[in-house]
Amino acid sequence: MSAGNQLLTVRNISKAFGKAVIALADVQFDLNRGEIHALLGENGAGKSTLIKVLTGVENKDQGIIEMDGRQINPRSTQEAQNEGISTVYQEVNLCPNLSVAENIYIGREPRNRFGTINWKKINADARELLDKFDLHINVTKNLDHYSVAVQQMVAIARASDIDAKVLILDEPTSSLSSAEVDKLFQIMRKLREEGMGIVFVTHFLDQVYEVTDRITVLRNGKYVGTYLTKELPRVELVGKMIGKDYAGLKEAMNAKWPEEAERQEKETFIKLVNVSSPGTVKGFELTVKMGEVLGFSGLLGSGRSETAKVLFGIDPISEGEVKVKNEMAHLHSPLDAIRNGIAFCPENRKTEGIIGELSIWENIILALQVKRGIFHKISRKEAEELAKEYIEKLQIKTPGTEQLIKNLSGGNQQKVILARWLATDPEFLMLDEPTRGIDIGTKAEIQKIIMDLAGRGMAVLFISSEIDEMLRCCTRMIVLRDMKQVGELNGKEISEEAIMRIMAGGEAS
Amino acid sequence: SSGASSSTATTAAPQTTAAQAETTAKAEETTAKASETAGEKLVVGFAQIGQESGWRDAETLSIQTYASENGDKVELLFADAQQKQENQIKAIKNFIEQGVDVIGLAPVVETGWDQVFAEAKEAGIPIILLDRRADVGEDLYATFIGSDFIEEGKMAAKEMAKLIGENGKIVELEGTVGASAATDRKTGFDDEIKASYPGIEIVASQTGDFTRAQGKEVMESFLKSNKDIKGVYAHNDDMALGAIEAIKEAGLKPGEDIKIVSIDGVRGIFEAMAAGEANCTVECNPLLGPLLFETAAKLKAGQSVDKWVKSVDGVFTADMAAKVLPDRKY
Amino acid sequence: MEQTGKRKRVHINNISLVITVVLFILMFLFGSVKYNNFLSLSTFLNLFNDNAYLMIAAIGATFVLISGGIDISIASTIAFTGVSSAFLLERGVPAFLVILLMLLVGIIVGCTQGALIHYFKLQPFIVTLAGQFLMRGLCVVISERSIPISDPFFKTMALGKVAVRLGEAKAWNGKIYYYVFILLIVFAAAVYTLRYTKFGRCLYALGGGETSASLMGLNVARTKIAAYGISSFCAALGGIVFSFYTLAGFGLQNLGLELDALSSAVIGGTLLTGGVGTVAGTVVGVMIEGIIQTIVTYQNLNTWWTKVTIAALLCFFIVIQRIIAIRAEKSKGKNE
Amino acid sequence: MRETWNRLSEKQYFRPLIIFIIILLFNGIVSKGEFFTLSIVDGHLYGRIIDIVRNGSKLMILAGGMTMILATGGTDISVGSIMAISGAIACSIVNGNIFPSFNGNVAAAIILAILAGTVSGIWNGFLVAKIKIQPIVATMILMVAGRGIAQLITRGKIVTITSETYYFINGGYICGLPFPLFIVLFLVGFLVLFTGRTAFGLFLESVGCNPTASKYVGIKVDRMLLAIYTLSGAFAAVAGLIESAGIKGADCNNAGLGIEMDAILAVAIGGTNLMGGRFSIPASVIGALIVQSITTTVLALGVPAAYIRVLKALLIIIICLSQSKQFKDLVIKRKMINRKVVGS
Ligand SMILES: Nc1ncnc2c1ncn2[C@@H]1O[C@H](COP(=O)(O)OP(=O)(O)OP(=O)(O)O)[C@@H](O)[C@H]1O
Ligand SMILES: Nc1ncnc2c1ncn2[C@@H]1O[C@H](COP(=O)(O)OP(=O)(O)OP(=O)(O)O)[C@@H](O)[C@H]1O
Ligand SMILES: [Mg+2]
Ligand SMILES: [Mg+2]
Repeated sequence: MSAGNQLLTVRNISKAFGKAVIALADVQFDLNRGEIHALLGENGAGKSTLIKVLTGVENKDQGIIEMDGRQINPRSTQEAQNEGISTVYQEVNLCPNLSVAENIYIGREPRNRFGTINWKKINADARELLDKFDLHINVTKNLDHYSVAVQQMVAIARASDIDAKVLILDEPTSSLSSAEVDKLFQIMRKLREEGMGIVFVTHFLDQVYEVTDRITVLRNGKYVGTYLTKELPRVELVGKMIGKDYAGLKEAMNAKWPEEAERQEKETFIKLVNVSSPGTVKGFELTVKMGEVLGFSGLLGSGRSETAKVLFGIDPISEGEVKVKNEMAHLHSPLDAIRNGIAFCPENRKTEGIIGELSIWENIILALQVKRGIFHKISRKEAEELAKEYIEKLQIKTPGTEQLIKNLSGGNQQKVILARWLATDPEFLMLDEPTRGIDIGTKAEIQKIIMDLAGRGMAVLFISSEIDEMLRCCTRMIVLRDMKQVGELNGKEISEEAIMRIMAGGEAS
Repeated sequence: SSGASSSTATTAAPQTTAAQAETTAKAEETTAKASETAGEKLVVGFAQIGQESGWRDAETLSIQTYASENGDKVELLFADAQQKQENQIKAIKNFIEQGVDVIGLAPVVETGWDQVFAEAKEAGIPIILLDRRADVGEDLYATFIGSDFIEEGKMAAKEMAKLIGENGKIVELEGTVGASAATDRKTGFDDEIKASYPGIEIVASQTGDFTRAQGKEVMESFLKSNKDIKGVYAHNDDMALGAIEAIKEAGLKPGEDIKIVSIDGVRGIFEAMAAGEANCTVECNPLLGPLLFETAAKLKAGQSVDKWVKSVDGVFTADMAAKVLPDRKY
Repeated sequence: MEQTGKRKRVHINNISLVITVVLFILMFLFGSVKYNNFLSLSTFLNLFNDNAYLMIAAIGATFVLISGGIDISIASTIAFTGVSSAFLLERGVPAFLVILLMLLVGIIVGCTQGALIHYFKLQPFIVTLAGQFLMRGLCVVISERSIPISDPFFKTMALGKVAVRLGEAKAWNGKIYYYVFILLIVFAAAVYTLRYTKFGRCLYALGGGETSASLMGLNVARTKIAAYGISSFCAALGGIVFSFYTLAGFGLQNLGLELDALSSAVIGGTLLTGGVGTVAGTVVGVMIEGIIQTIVTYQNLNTWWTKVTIAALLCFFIVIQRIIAIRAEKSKGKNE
Repeated sequence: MRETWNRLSEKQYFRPLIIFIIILLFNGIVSKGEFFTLSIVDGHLYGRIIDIVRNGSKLMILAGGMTMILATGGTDISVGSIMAISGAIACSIVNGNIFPSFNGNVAAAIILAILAGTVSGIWNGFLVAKIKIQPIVATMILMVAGRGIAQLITRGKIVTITSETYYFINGGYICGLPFPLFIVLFLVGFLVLFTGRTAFGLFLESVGCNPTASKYVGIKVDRMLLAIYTLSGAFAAVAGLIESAGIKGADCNNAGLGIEMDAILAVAIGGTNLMGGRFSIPASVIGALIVQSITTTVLALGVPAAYIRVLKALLIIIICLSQSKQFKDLVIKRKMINRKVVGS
């Protein structure tokens, strides 16, 4: 590595939040021109914090940042941008009340001759830019019309279009499906060719090996090392990330359903007949049985999340009927659904999941408290116990139960939301992208939990853009397209090709 | 706009003092005549300030009652501006739009009427100011009916001096800061005390916003920071009523230990005076309805009226209270 | 395909404004049918003549509302400007200097409030409440009495008007006072700023989410402080227009006007949570409050019915508007 | 000892409490102790502290209800008008002007007045929760209408009443302490218990932080809103009773005029974020005491009437700045720089 090629160097960065949390301790990092550099580590390892410190969102306690050999000290994203660092943060940080096009160009709007904003050009440019990502959406619509995945693509498009020397992507792929990821990689490679340095955070090791040149690993806020991707075998990488042997994890990751998966027919938990909801699903038929893990797959915007929302009483059912355990059920509100034993872990963690200003324990007990009713307050002691139990079970990294959830790392927030629903002890658990942003170790853990629960008779609906994960867990798979069911696969029939075939061709099984 | 340029000049205080209220009967004759000549009803648009006090309500009631009792001769268009000059201006504009014969106005503020008065003048509609003055050129309005706040303050000062024997400490409860009634009643009172009664000292003066609740709260504070207060002067009766409560709570006797003088003459203070808890009120007569319509009729008939039609005010003391109480209309 | 999508957006984005305008027209018609002399050009033009200052101030307040804040100091700023310009004019300071000075004071007051809110993370409501007390307090400190203005320039602006004749009948005649043109300029400038400048768009982004806006690299501090600056500036300008209107300065003027401005903005489709709103909506909102006031005056009510009627009309209006909007949102979902 | 101190200092009401104490001490020093003197007059305690408590009782009650509403990110600016309605109804009944069948029954008056407040609250809640009108505008409707309604009840007059029983609501004493204090303790105690002992408080904070997520965990946001606006209305009615009992009559024009701003101010000084989220009712109540004591201070200092507002504005800013973390950081930094300069 020639020193002249160095674009960004970071030395001895430390950052603590209060006394209890040392997010970064003496971390170093360097980025070359024309490379894609993976920044890896478990949930809460300090990746996002490092990025925030680099871009001036958080003040560092100590350390030096150099750009092109010149010391910089950005105090806001704006200053970082001026220094040539463009960033996509972990949580989608765009303005839902503005149009897609505007979100891409705000702050650097093209002007016309009179110095006023050229809206025609903005829209045209945005359309062109998103075409490159194969995203054909109406750019004049407000951003909040679209799902997280689309929003994430928009954020990436925005950052990649900013004229910068360094592009930082903090878990950009966490809710993208493989097609979109491929598109993203194409673009990243192109930018690399143009000499840009890219920092890439992800929990998907496949992706690391697919695009990155070098890897820096953090663990518990400490610098572990920097390696050439080619020279670091996967097993070793994981070892460095989790700080212990890979073998056990491997076992967990490969957990499969026990062979007698020829499991006997169980009773039906919920049955939808010809259910429609205004503006979303139409004429939906679905049966979910106890003890099965049902997967929904489909492309972006195919209606997976929408269907789950209808099932949970968030979107109103205008037609059709729902039976829970063979009895008519009226799912007018989430409370009805919860009372019927349904739980739903929504896909948009920031807006639909976390209650940011509340502590971890409050976030965990919230759904259970709702289920029990307002007058049966969960005692502080019980809450504490519950919280501790799940912190341990899901390995939530936090200094204590009192920590505000907004101060947790993204992956850990996701775990808290998961804990919230597991705590309600549901009969039917709906998980929309539950592993979004979760590290491999915990992911395996969650898979195990899901299978475990299903094994004990719980019905699970699993929605994930990560097909591998779905293949591993699901006992049945329903493929959606345009808010409609277009195919169903059972047990052994489930395979990537089969799903792809249905998604593409519409050949129902 | 030449007329308005003289607006800063002092408004001449007309000398005429006619006890108009007594001539109501005559006025009604005039009204009748006027409507005969025109062959139609006398239409008066009246823009009232709002309902900030019992006094104001009494005035409103007097106007409305007169109009409804004489429904065959007069028609009243009434607008409540809710203490906003803007609303009054809007109301006057609407009256002009509707083509009333005469506009009556109790201005919220003294200033700011040039534009709309000019519009009324253009439309040939005379304006009668009621109970408060407007700071405009004399050519822009027809007449002012009402009393003089400064004079009221002076009268109150004299009464206070009589009550406490021309020396001792007194406190003053001011009206809403900036309101002309408050400013003038303070000026009148303070000047008179300073000029004529060197033995009296105003030890504290604070706003009670013309309300009972605040009057009480402020008096509570006065009682604690000042020992041996001899008298309270309140810019209106409501504050005085509040002060009475505060005095009682302090274990003192209002009306005896501490003398109470206020202005307006609402029913509540007469009751208090009858009970010996208040001493004196300077009445500011709100029953201006008849006078208003009678003047309006004159104006419509093209007769000349004085620039200042004084209403009859009077001083009521505790010994008169019980006698007049049954006749009090407001 | 693209085309239809675009047209639909225009339609849907402005639906609340459209509803508001339609309801305004209905109210106007209602008044015209019910009352004699109501239907006339001057009734309509007087909405502007009499509310110009409020519209200007409300336009300014809309900026703050869009940014996700709130400004309840505008009414006192109007009063303060009125009093201090009258005070200065009385002492012979030239009119243009007074106006300039007042606008400057407006900007300074606004920016100070904005800076306190931004840098010390104080709550906008409280800071502007303190601002409200302060400005009102200063009014009476300057003068407890109302001060008349006799400056020739102010007089010209106050009394000068353009006659508008659209026909022979009296109903087709009306007039526009000169100062209404200030409103037009402010309105045009505000529309331009919000729609076609970087600052305007930053304002919306800020209202959409402060963290997001700052993470997108927008200058939150400047935008926020400027928003309050503009609000107070407009209030100061509104104050000057108000002193044209009344030719006086008085400290108790316009009590509670901030609520009128706020509610006008909300009626016009601004969300108090920030990020959504237009100045056109705000202006229509003020017109609606104006027409309600006019109807109430024509109705010739007993005093204590006045407030109830105003509230009832307001309530009727807002509820109808909301119900139609909810319907529209639902059917929008269906059509797609 | 140290630990209790630490735990105490973490509470939301800690800072407001300190500020309140400072204000009291300031007054005590300026008045050379007169401020704290308590004497016994007619068998009850008498002094400025008692005044603060009694005059502040309305505000404390309102602040209690308002806190919950602000915690959800809403506002209720109709409380002043509801006070007017409640006072008007109660006094008119005691006076026999309306419902003559009740024969001036004080109990009936109180019950009906509170009922009216509750209905007003339900109306507000309905507009906010069901029709989804923005709170400030929704409650503005009643703010404007309320005074009109109150005037309709009293026919626009100030209704003066004579009823020792009714006077007791404001002027009464139990064990030498003013009766309003007990009302405050009862109502605020109820709120504190209700929000603390049930999950209501947790749900409120949740709704205030993130309404969408709260809906997704099954909280009935609409019902919560309806409940708190109703409570606020009922509380305002009680405050209205206290006010009218204090002036021995119903003054529809002025009862509770502008008190909504003071209530919001009290909550903000108590440290609750007006945009919603964490709240503390005790802190708001102390905030109310602070607001009241500012008035008392201004009166005790004998500030000329014209300067009151200016002084209040400055005090508010100072109090808020003293609670701002950013401001403290700035001051500390300054001090350190100064020290360095001095040191070198
Ligand atoms: N504002 C904050 N206050 C307190 N602790 C914080 C704050 N922000 C981050 N932390 C803590 O710092 C640690 C590092 O967090 P960070 O977000 O950098 O993790 P990460 O590596 O990005 O994890 P993930 O993969 O889950 O996104 C975590 O333990 C987190 O709880
Ligand atoms: N081309 C598109 N790509 C993505 N989303 C789209 C597209 N067109 C429309 N949408 C909108 O995005 C929303 C996403 O729906 P939903 O969340 O149910 O999809 P999903 O299958 O869960 O996909 P995702 O992976 O995006 O979560 C829908 O409301 C849809 O209208
Ligand atoms: Mg992270
Ligand atoms: Mg989805």
